[in-house]
Amino acid sequence: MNNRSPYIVNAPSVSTIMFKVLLALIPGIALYVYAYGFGVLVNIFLASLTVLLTESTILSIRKLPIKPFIFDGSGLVTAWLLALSIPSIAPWWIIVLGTLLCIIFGKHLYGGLGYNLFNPAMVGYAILLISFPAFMTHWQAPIFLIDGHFAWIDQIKIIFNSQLISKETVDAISSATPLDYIKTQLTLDQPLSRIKQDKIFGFFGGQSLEMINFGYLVGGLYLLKEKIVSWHLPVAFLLTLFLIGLIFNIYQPDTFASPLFQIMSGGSILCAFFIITDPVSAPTTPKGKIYFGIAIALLVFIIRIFGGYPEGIAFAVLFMNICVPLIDSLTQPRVFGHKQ
Amino acid sequence: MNSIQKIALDGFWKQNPGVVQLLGLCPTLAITTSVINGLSLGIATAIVMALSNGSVSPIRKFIPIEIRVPVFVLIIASLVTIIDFSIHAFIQPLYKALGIFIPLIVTNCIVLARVESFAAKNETTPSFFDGLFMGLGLAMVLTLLGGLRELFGKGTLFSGIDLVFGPSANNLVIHFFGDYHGFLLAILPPGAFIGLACLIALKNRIETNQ
Amino acid sequence: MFKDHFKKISITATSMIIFSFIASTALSISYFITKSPIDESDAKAKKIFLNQVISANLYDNDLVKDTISAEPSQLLGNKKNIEIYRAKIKNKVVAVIIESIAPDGYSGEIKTLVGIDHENKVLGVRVINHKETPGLGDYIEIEKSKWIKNFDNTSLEKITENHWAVKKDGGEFDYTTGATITPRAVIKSTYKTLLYAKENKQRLFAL
Amino acid sequence: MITALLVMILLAILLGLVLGYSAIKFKVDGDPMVARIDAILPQTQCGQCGYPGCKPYATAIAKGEADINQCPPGGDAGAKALAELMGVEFKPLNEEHGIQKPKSVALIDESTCIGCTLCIQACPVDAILGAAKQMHTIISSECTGCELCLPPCPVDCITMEPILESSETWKWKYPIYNIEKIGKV
Amino acid sequence: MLMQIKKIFKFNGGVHPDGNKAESTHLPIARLPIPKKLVLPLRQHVGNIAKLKVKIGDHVLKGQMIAEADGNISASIHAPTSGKIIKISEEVVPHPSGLPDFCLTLEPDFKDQWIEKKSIQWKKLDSATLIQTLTHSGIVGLGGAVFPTHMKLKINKTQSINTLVINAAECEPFITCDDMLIRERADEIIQGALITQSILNAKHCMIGIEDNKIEAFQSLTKAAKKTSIEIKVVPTIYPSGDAKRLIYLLMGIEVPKEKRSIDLGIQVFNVATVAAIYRYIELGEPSINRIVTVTGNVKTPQNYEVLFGTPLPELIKNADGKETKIDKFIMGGPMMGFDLPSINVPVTKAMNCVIGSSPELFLPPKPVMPCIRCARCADACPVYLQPQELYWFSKSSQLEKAIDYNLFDCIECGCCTYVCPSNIPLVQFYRYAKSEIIAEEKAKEAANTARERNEFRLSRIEREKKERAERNAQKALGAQEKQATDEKKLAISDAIKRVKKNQQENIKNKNE
Repeated sequence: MNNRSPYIVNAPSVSTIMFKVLLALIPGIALYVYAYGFGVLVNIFLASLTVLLTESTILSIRKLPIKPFIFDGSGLVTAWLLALSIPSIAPWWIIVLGTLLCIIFGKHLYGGLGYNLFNPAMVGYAILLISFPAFMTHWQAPIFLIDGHFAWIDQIKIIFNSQLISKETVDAISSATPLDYIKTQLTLDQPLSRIKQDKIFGFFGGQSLEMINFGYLVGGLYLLKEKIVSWHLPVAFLLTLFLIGLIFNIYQPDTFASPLFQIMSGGSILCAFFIITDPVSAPTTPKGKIYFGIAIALLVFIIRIFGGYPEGIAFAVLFMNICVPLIDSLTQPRVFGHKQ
Repeated sequence: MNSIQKIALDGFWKQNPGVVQLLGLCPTLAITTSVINGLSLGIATAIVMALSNGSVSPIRKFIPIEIRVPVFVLIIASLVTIIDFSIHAFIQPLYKALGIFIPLIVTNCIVLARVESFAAKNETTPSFFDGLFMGLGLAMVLTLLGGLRELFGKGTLFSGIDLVFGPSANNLVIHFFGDYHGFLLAILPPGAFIGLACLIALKNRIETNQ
Repeated sequence: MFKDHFKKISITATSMIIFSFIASTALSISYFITKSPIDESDAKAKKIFLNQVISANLYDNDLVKDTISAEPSQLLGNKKNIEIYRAKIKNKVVAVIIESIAPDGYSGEIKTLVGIDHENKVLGVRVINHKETPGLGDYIEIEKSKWIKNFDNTSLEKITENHWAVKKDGGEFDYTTGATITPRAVIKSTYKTLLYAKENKQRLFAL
Repeated sequence: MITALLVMILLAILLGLVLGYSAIKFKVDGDPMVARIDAILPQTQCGQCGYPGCKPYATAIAKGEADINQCPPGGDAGAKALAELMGVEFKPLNEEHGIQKPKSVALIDESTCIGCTLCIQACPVDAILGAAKQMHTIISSECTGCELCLPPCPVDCITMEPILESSETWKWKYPIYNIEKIGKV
Repeated sequence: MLMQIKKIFKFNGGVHPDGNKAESTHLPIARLPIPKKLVLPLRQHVGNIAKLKVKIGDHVLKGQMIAEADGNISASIHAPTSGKIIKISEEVVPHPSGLPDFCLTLEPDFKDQWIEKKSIQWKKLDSATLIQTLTHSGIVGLGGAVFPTHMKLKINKTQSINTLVINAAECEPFITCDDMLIRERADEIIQGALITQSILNAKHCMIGIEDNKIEAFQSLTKAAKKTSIEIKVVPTIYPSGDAKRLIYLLMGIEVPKEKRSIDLGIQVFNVATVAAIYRYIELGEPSINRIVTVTGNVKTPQNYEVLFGTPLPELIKNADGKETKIDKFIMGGPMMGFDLPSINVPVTKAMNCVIGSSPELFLPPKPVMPCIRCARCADACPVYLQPQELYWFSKSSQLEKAIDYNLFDCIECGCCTYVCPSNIPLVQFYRYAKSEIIAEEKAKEAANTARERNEFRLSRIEREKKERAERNAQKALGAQEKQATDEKKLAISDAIKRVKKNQQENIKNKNE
């Protein structure tokens, strides 16, 4: 007998939620293409294809129904996030391998959708960064900063066959990211004010990068409006990052960049609205979400300033993912009728 | 099945310290960056285990129960120190490669665990073989894991063999891929965890299929 | 009652003593047996390492034992006295090996050995230890890349001050894309070591 | 060399004294383990495990004389709980000791009973009422379903009746739905 | 909209399902004719099953007690009309288990002859007497909880009741029986409330009503004009009709865990219950009927005044049920109700609503996806639980953890399932875990009793053995004379030994 009360429901389905997340990524991606060319689209395409193939293979091995789990869209969200996190001129096998690792190690080894302890996209990103640091820190410069002629076919060539391209061509279209550049230049004892006069810097963060981050911000606000993410995580994360940036900036303005720079460069906005808000690997309690956001922001800042890599979001998120069960159990809200 | 065979089966498969008891994780994870490293430390551990089990068992009845652990540790520590001296003296390059992990065999749970759970209760011969086979079981896992990590991480096998057999052995190193980018994760500590997990999964898979 | 306890405690204490005595004896014996092989092999290992910086056919003395001490110096980056190895032919100093510290690697200090001959020419540079990001900054190790051999045969005369830098900064030295901090640090410290050798030439190459 | 030896011996004396003293001082009396094992056992007192009751079986487990999978009424679930408590690996029920049956109570066919009192002597929980030459009856709420009263009965008037689900003992069932393989542990 | 009188305290979560109430409110309450037979379950309340007072063949009058409350937590059953008892048997009752329970079958004689009705002069009697009288009224909580009403009126000497809350919130979709009752019989409710207030000796009385019941509010206000009863409007949010939620909405007081509202001087009664109290005290009519909403896939959704025991098909026939479209009937609302095991069940005291369900009305459940921990359920939970954690523990049968996460605070309101994107039947898992825990506790208790009894037996045997040994020793002194008897004894002890041996062998045989 099917004693299934309540008989009525009113909830968006998992796939609706996931596809809204994908929709929210589109402004950011559009600006990305505008500023950097088609490389990122190639990566997104490769990642999506890999996800669909890998996931259906694994699902059939696990003897689970393929259709509902493919169309839940969670795999695509992972794939897109990873594609947006890696350099757009990384060789094609980087994104394919990364997506494979995301789906196998980040997701299905833990039991698939809903069971993964870690954010799958960040698992893939961290493995790639650790394993292939040279490729993974090798970023393309915005189109309008590239001297001479930039042909988008060059981008595709680099992605698909790096050996055909001379080192000079690669050097010509690549540049350091603002975070990396600051870190590098600071070792040459240059004051920040001079470093920031470089052409790669924009108004808040990196030239073009800040524009893309603005695109992500628009998408993030859409998710907030649609109640797909709760305000706790992004607000806690961005506010903490801003405050700690502000404190250090006031303390030593020539060494520590402005708080707005911290927020508008690297992957801060993407992280705030799309990465740490992955419900499966984030805390569920309101208080827990706030602590989670704060802790990640602090870790990101520490890794950016003192760590061995220019950007620390992946490590910060993965580290805090481990703490989620603890955070959740320590931040249980007071149940109705229980003592304060 | 006679008892020595049973002990061997326990050591290599059923109660394998590396993938079943999960003892001795510190060297398992830290040293297995290549086949040679894994194998050498594994053999060193096996020798220590065989000797410590073999020497504790005959005197087990003379050790007062309340100080058995300190005495066991004392015996193990002495054996390890002697082996440490020997490797340092006669296979210096290997000593450099294994570094701190030789003295750390002392704190390796697997040694004390076998002494406490087997040698303290059994006759000398089986105890000796228990230590030996448990140690070799661990050495097997260390070698496998080292092989996995070396293969994925560097695309080679038996690199560093010259540390043991001298520079002339260098042509024994097997290179699998011409132009391999290297998969650093496998060599770095996280790779050890993932590799070990894969071995354990493999073992469980074989067991459930039987 | 008290007697029983005393007996028990003294039994444990005595057996403890006996076991430690046996263990100590075993240890001392093996110590004495292995002492001289250990010293020998240590020296041999050190020599092999030093020979990477100055090849063995360039000298005829016992390099490992022929050292002079150097005070802390800005140029070497050392904070304690260090030893400088001297290579001699027929009792004449032909080259020195100086340990140099580059304080400004990506993740902390990089320690190198720099071999310099009496004409102030670099014979070889090797990295002793560093904490650079694996896969990114660790190509300064000879096992990973031949980059460090770029320093062979360089000197203050051959490369002017401004060219002791990576190509990106307008210098002579190549580097791997993406990671410039590490080579910068090594180049700078090698350069400073050369300066040190030049300034202290009298002392280093005196008999 | 001498210093090394001296240090070792001094250390040995010190450790020996401290350890010898603490062995006397902190000696643990009794075995709380037996009570904890006994709490898991179903208390049917049926003796199928080979021991004369649940407590003796618990004692045997605590001493390591008996295995954890000898209790049919406790079933696999009981063996699992014991395995967890003892920190050993779970083993399925040893069928030498019987199989798990649905929970039942004994019922005396009052027309056949001759009042011999043999079943009263066999009942481990005094759940049978009656006196010599009088008809006996079972307090079914106290009956553990151990079946010990069956063999002594000379006229075979006792039967085991499984407890059927009634509106009082009814439970909500484990929900099983499609897609996810729920219920597969 | 209605005037807001005082501040309302909003609880966490809650949901706003479509009311679907208009369908069944455009027709007045209809009275169902007496059916051909009435099936009366003896357990229509929480607590002990009622004790039979009649036998087959007895002729009973309307309102005559046919089964008496057994103990305090129990309620009597009265004959809904006059007629003959024809059967005492196990019949399927409206319960989620679908298991049969003891029922009386009454064949009406269609004379509908009342037993002598006695009204009670409640103003002249003290509370204790009134409560004693109410024990025989058969009145139970008609909101659905069916807890015997006289028990809720009993209070300790030390307690004093400050506020009587009358629950008119009726937040479940589809159900309108209370709404219609208020609209048509507001006077009875107000009178009942006054009686209840006086029994409880409560200082205040307030009625909480949702702001979507405008007509009901108006008729209540009219009826309560000359009384001190305060009528408070609460926002329409599910589950505002839950007693503890309603108390919070009205007064901002959280009833602490493991305490009842009565401990805080607050008692809550459903409107229909106080109306029943009024009818019993003032008119002498015991609890024999109730208002039932018949809605969903029936032609004329409407509220009916139905005699207890009326077979459901009679009721559906009157609502012109189109049975082709209906695949099953649901008792209660769509949030907390359950599938009736069969249409052939009687109307009971708990039945406030029957919904003719069809796959179009309530869509078949969508495929269950894994929980993605989105915590929408936690946002919707009116108790502020963490449903996703409880689900995890219930699903994996980690019952102790579930208790730690306050499983037993769950009121099974269904808000979590209502908002779950993965379509997980969360409440079902909680029900499973709860009944599993309760069963385990019962088993544990039984095991403890068995252990004690076994230990007692062993010590008795030990004692007897000792006594016998002592006796034997004494007898041995003057033994020679009684050799003959000794021989007899020997024979007996031999016999006992044989029996024991037999036993052991039997055990051994069984083990082998």
